[in-house]
Amino acid sequence: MAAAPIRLRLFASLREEAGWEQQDWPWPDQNQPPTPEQIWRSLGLTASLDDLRIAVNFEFAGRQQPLQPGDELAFLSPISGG
Amino acid sequence: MAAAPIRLRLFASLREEAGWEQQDWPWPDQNQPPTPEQIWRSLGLTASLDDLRIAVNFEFAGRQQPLQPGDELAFLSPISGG
Amino acid sequence: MGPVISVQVLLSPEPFDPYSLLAIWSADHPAAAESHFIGRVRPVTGANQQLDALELEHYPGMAERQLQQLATTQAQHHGVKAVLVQHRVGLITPKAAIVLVAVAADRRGPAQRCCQALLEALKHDAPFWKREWSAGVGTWVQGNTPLGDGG
Amino acid sequence: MGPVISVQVLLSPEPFDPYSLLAIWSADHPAAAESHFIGRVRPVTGANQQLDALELEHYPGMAERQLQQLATTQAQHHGVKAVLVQHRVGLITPKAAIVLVAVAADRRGPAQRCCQALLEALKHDAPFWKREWSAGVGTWVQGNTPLGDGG
Repeated sequence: MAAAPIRLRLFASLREEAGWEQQDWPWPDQNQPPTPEQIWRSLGLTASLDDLRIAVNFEFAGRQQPLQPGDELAFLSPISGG
Repeated sequence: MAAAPIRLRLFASLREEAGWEQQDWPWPDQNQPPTPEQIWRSLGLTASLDDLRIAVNFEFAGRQQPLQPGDELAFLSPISGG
Repeated sequence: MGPVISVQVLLSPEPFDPYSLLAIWSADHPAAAESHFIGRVRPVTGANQQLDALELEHYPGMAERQLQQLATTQAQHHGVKAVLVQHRVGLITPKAAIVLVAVAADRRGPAQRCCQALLEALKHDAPFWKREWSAGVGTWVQGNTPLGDGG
Repeated sequence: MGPVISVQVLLSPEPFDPYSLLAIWSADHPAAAESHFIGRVRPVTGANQQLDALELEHYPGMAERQLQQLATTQAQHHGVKAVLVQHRVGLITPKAAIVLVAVAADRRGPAQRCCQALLEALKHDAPFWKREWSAGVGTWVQGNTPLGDGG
């Protein structure tokens, strides 16, 4: 049975630049679990990861955090809350 | 015509220690106008002027401020507002 | 001349409801940032006895004037648009509001800093004296409660 | 275990009245010191155009969770008794309240510091994004407004 894909999510300006809101990223056929940085590179978007924050399963995470099948991974442009 | 007396006022613990709330201090027969410090000394109260603040006509004032006939002079124990 | 600042200061022997005062004041002074502080009577004395009432004595004439001056000075210093101060005097029951300070400004920083500075100013420079009543005995409070260290 | 802290956090697409929320919350959490902050929509954009509406996008699931975590962390750090956060999402008209932060504590210092720190935390660490709508054009706001220098 194939491992569950990773659910990718984008918001606000990043979503509009990319032209998509969410997509499933198939769990790769490799020895090491993928990292947010690896996935970001594979997406081919213009924004630099240095300007973004990463959330894994609704919590902030580092760009090298090993992902698990079925994780929800979000790339977040700078926050402007409150 | 005699100059108007100085109106003295005390509040809170200071009033209770002194046993009076206000009194008129007759304008003195001297060349220099009296100062709050001079008047405080003449009252013979136990509190030290170092622990008090002085108000003349509803404004904080220094202990050497020359007084005018008819001034209202208050000695204020430490404030505990708000 | 600087911009017009609204400074509204009231002393009152009657209980007040901070939230309805704030609602009315805010409607008159719409701003992007509002900072408030409400101080209430603690139910225990400084000596940890049950408090029956807090008595707040003031110097009539000077207290109003000082509050107005302190509020105006802080409002100008921090560049805010409006300040509201409501202060109880007389006998106050436990948990009732003693003081309300509200500041309206264009930015959160000035609103917060002005509210904080004005509260400190009126605690130290407005002629009020507190007496705690407990079991029929009144005790004058010496100075202010500390700001508190948090944590 | 530390003392029980009440942390109440709500996201809502509906307008809210800060003062009636505060009145209800305060009755449930009586305290000697209450500090509040209300942030409202400015009537002009960052580019000084008339603002028709502010759109506030959030990351559902993460935003609620982050607000709760930030509020709990700050409440524990500052040793306060209760925290209330109400935050709008969606389209918001000028002058309407976006955010309300309220803190109840035993002392004014912790109440004020916690309110201020929590506001900064949620401005920087809760997943919200603002878009200004003016003359039919929407512009994403890059980062937060500065705290402001006052004066």
